Amino acid sequence: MKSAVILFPGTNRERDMIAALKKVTDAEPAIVWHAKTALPDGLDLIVLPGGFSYGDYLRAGAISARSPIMRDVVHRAEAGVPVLGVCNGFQALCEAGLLPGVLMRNASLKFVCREVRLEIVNAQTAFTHLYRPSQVIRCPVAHHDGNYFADEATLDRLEAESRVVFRYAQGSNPNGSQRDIAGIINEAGNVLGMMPHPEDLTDPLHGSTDGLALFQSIATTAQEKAA
Amino acid sequence: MLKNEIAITPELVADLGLKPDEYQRVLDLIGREPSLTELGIFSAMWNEHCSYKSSRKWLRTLPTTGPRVVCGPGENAGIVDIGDGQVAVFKMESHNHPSYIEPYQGAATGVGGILRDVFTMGARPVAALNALRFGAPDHPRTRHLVAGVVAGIGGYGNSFGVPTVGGEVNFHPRYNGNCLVNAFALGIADADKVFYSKAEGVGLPVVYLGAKTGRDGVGGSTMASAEFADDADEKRPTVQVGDPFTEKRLLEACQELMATGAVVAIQDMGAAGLTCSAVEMGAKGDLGVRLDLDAVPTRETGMSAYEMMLSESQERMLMVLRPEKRAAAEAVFKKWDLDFAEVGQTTNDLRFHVLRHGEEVANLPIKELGDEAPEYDRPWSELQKPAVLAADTVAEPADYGQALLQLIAAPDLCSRRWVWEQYDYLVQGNTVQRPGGDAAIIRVDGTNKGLAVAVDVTPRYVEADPREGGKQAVAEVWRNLTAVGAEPLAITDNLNFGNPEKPDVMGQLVAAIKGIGAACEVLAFPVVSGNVSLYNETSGEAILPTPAIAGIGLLPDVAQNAGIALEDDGDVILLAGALTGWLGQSIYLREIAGREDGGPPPVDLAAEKRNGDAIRKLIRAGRITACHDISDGGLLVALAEMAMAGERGANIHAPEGAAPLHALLFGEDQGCYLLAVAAEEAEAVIAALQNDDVPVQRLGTVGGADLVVEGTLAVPVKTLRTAHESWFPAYMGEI
Amino acid sequence: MKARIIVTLKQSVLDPQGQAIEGALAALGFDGVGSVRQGKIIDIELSDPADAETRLNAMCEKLLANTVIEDYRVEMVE
Amino acid sequence: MKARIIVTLKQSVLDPQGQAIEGALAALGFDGVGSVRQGKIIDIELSDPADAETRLNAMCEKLLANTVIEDYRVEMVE
Ligand SMILES: Nc1ncnc2c1ncn2[C@@H]1O[C@H](COP(=O)(O)OP(=O)(O)O)[C@@H](O)[C@H]1O
Ligand SMILES: [Mg+2]
Repeated sequence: MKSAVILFPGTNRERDMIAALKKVTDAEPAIVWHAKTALPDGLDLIVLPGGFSYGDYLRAGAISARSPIMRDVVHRAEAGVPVLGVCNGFQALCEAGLLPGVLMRNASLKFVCREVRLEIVNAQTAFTHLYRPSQVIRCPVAHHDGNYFADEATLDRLEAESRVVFRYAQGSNPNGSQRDIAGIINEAGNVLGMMPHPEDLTDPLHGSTDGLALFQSIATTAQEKAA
Repeated sequence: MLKNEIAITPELVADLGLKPDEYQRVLDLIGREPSLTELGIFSAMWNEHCSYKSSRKWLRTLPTTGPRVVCGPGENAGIVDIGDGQVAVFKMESHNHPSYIEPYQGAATGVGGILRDVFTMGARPVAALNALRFGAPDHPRTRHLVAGVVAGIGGYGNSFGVPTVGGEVNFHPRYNGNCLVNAFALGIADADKVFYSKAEGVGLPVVYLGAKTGRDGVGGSTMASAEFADDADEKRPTVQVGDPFTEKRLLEACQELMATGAVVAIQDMGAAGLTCSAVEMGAKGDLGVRLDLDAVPTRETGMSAYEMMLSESQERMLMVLRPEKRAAAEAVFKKWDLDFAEVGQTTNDLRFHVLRHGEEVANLPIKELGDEAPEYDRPWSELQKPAVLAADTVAEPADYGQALLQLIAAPDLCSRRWVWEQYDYLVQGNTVQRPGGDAAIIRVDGTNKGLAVAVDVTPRYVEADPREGGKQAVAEVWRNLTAVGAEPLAITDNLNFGNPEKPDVMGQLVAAIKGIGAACEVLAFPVVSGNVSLYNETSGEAILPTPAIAGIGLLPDVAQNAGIALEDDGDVILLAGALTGWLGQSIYLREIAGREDGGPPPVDLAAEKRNGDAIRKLIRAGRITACHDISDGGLLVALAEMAMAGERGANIHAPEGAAPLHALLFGEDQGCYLLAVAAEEAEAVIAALQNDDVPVQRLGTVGGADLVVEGTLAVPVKTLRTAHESWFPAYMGEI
Repeated sequence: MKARIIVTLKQSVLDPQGQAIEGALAALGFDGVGSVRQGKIIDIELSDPADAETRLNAMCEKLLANTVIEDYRVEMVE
Repeated sequence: MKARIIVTLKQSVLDPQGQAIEGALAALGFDGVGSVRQGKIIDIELSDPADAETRLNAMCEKLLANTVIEDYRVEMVE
């Protein structure tokens, strides 16, 4: 599987992400600097990792969403290449218009780092098909702006179209996110954004390897496509 | 603009913090009256912070060498060998005063400063700790300080991308007027890619990197008063504001730059930024330095030489570069969108020349600026040892269950979850033990090794008996590292005290250093870096003496570690170490009996070492399922913490010992550990401990939903958890 | 020349910061505080006054405001 | 009644946020943008107009502005 990890100034979870990708795909992802204008060819996955791109100044993900490389990310996404945005990556995908809504400041106004119970609401996406439907895993979150907001019509539509992929299990919502939304997918099913960090749940030393299934789902989808 | 040729009056000298005899020293040294800029340079180099003039004599007595020590005190951070060609680089530093003035920015820039100390040496920061002391919870300023400091530490560290994995929080009225914010950072580097501040070579470019210079922190004294400034408002001293985004770019740029081989010497700009960094690089390398301030990138207009030399703007570095690599270096910094400016050269005349608008505003002997700094042997008084408190003079609690609940819900013992959840303790993906245990563990990236980190001091012990308290702080760190299975390697200290001009306070400092030194010696746990923060006093009242000690330990196989959580029902609970029921200065005494007296628990360093070495062996052999040392609150609190962490109960009988039951359960004896071991291993583990001369007794078993001491108390673990977890959020007004 | 851009959350959008301030003011004993909403201002200096308004509006549309949730207004200061 | 409170960073205080915005505007091709500084506004509704100005100033001093690094101004909107 050929993947690329986009690096913005202020990105800080790229190492975690690269380690997880290497573990599952046995290949080094390409690291692509935000100021570049083109991604490598033949990608099976584009990842926007977590961190504080541009310090999260102005709005989380706002400035990075307007980086030169993002034109090509949008272009590839439209062509069907899977795109995964985690945490700051999710925020940037929303700011770039690839996903609806926006991630606002946590309701507590505080940064929160904790393990939440995360429900896999849609286990039929290219990113989640190796999970069981309604499976609940313990997954860490670490963010200041994870409070998902969209208007009611958009939320209704997301739910009707099974595009809410991850939800904080009852009593586990760490940020005030509407309808407990933790991750959503685009209409075409190839762009996923999520606040929790599956990449920090991929080694027995992390306390659990429940995050691996996400990367394995992507990898097997890529293999099937190639076959 | 402040003019350089301003008259030097005694008031001005005093304003800049120089004593009359110190000023005389300046006159003798340079043989003329200094310019304003020169006076500023002296005041910066000779203040307590840079020169350690009150503490140096005593710091020299600390053990600083050992087989693993690569670089001891004197550089930006200490360095120890962790095998396989890798080194650990670490240091701790205080940002007390700025945090009291503006808690968010004060704490944030404290974190920024310590991270810079570590990555200046070529290491990538991999873990951070913070040791915090606040005033009484009901003091009007405390809540505001707690909220701001914690948010500031998180705000900086989270954005920068270093996991903040542990620390300490204490409350005591003696910190009402002076909170303490001590920040620690640990980095890892390849042993052959470490960078130092010593410049080498004449005529090489001195380059300024990072953020622009503003008036941040200039004139912490009353410098800006009307008689100097035409426009007082413009010159008002300002709070330093941290920019973790710039710092993160500075880290990445430095790492790229260091890989190019362009760097001869590097020094971050901390306190009195340009002054200290330039002087240090030159003096260490036996070179002169010439700085042209017109080339320094500034963010404000009309800055004088004085202001530029004393600015404490953050996220800046000074480097000496190989001229042939200058272009490559510049390209790296442009890529990361950081300022890059050649601001001077190294010279062979051993002088420090500073130019502004083409005029030489300072010309000083560079070595003497550091070497000739005053050093004091301040008078100090031998402090009286408090009388030992007999345990049987302290009443037994009416209800043991209630007493335990009250203790674990007390401000000093309750869960710090509210704090650490605001810190990203997972970023980088190497966190193996999170906050909440005895020490945090991070895996050394790409290896099987682990590093454990912990920070400790018990200020009430130090107050009662500074020597024992200093010893105890080192021993507790050593023990906390041991309790997770690590081999303790070395420490960094952060000595927070009051006014050293008072013999009592100086006596505390001297005795604490003696205690620290004694413990380091016996435990083979050298001091490789440190920081001293004095004058923590308000209206004549000093803080509790607080020599915070942070240590690191090595786990050759990171998977062989122990946590505090009880993991399996049926496991046997053992107590290792000698229990005497020491109630003097205990939390029980303060919270339940309402007294703060007696001497602190003595540390038997030989027993400490013997017990710890034996337990580490067992952990590494995979024979222990949980381990927790006994500290604040005593045995029962330690067991409750193990039960809460594992979300399961335990059933023990009263421990054996010569003291009354409440003293055995709540006494704070040193050198003791609670262990959980599989039932079938119990006999063998007991035998192994006995074989190593470690006192050991079987206390009971793991299981059930309650914490039970037979015949004494039975409390549901859920009830314990609720009590333990509630205080902080309730105090912060969240529930 | 100088301009001030005022970015406010749309009425329909929840404002966690505003709510928190409201709660904190009440806790401090300030009575009769109704809705509190927080927004931001961005002060910009422009070297060239030509087309300032148009350019500032473009800046808002492209970056300074997220028009999914925010409204903006451009004010010329001098 | 309604009031608007405008909180800005003091002139000499570093504004990393404003700097990042400045850089981003330049990268997006907006020329001639000099210094950018960010601040915030807080819109408050008061049920009782009596002493509004005094009370709002007190709110700023106690909570809304960090007077160590920020200045504030109170404006009555209606
Ligand atoms: N300021 C803080 N930041 C992060 N973690 C903290 C902080 N204060 C305390 N902790 C964590 O809470 C736990 C309990 O702290 P403490 O009671 O001081 O432990 P010990 O008695 O073992 O030294 C430790 O894991 C410690 O790292
Ligand atoms: Mg401990």
